[in-house]
Amino acid sequence: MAITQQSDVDETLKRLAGRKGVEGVVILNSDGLAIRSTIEAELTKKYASHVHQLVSHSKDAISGIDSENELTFLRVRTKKHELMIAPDKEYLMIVVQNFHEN
Amino acid sequence: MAITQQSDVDETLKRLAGRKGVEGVVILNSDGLAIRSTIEAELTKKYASHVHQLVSHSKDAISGIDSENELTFLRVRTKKHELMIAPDKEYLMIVVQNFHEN
Amino acid sequence: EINERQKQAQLEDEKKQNETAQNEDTRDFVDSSSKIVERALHETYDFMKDYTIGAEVTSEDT
Amino acid sequence: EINERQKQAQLEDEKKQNETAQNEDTRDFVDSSSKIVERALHETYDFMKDYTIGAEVTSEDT
Repeated sequence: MAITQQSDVDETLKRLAGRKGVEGVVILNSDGLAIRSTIEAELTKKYASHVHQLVSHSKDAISGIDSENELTFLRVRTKKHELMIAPDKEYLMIVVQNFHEN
Repeated sequence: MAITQQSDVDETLKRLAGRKGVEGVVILNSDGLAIRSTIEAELTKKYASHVHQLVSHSKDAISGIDSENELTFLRVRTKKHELMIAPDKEYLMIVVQNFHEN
Repeated sequence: EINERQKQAQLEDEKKQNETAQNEDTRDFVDSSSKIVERALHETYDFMKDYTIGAEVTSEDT
Repeated sequence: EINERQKQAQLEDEKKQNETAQNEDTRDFVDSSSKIVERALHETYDFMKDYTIGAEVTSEDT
């Protein structure tokens, strides 16, 4: 989780991570590596590998149904929380939302 | 798309499919076969195979991150529409939502 | 011959019972999942509509 | 020797420019995606909370 001089990026992430119900925010690059994370390293790695793969599967599913369509956002609701996933060509944002506290 | 004598199930589906913004509803069984659908056969098949697989990948991802967690609901937002997916042990409901009309 | 017919009738009874149980399962699933979806439909869910034009989001709320 | 130093300086300039471009990409992405997420957070999204107790959903709305 290298922190560069982009204080504005980090401030935006910090603000997002501080919102009610938000447990953590992770940013992945196109290789599926976490370049920013507000959660602990071990868990960040798990999110990185599984969500990166899931987004790839989701993109495949969407273009498999309709080759002219495209994934824009993914919300994965689980027993424990909700993952909000914003994918992009270069990056991917994962927000873990603890809806029980909401 | 075998229609049995369950008029109440079909009525529920018809009502849901008739809601504003809903393009169609598909019910899959645990083998990934469409047992009900309000959309045309060819497209139903595509949804069936791709969504069935996507849900399986999503379940794997969630339990891969936390073995005690479980997928409950999936919303896949695309350029053209949104898929709402309600999974269960036995069945899976896919609702195609055309949000542009909403 | 009568035994054959009885057996046949019994098998059909079982088949019907299985179908009924399965139909009930389907109905239960469709009932609960359609309720979830109805609720989801009620959400505005237009949050991606105009984010490209830089619409502001207020910071404080529940 | 001077040429070497110039080359070195040029390489570092390019590296810096690349980093800056990448940082801008990251910032643009984080800005737009965090706005999307903020909007999503604003939704109630409690539609699964009590569907098991059979809460009714009204049928007509926008």
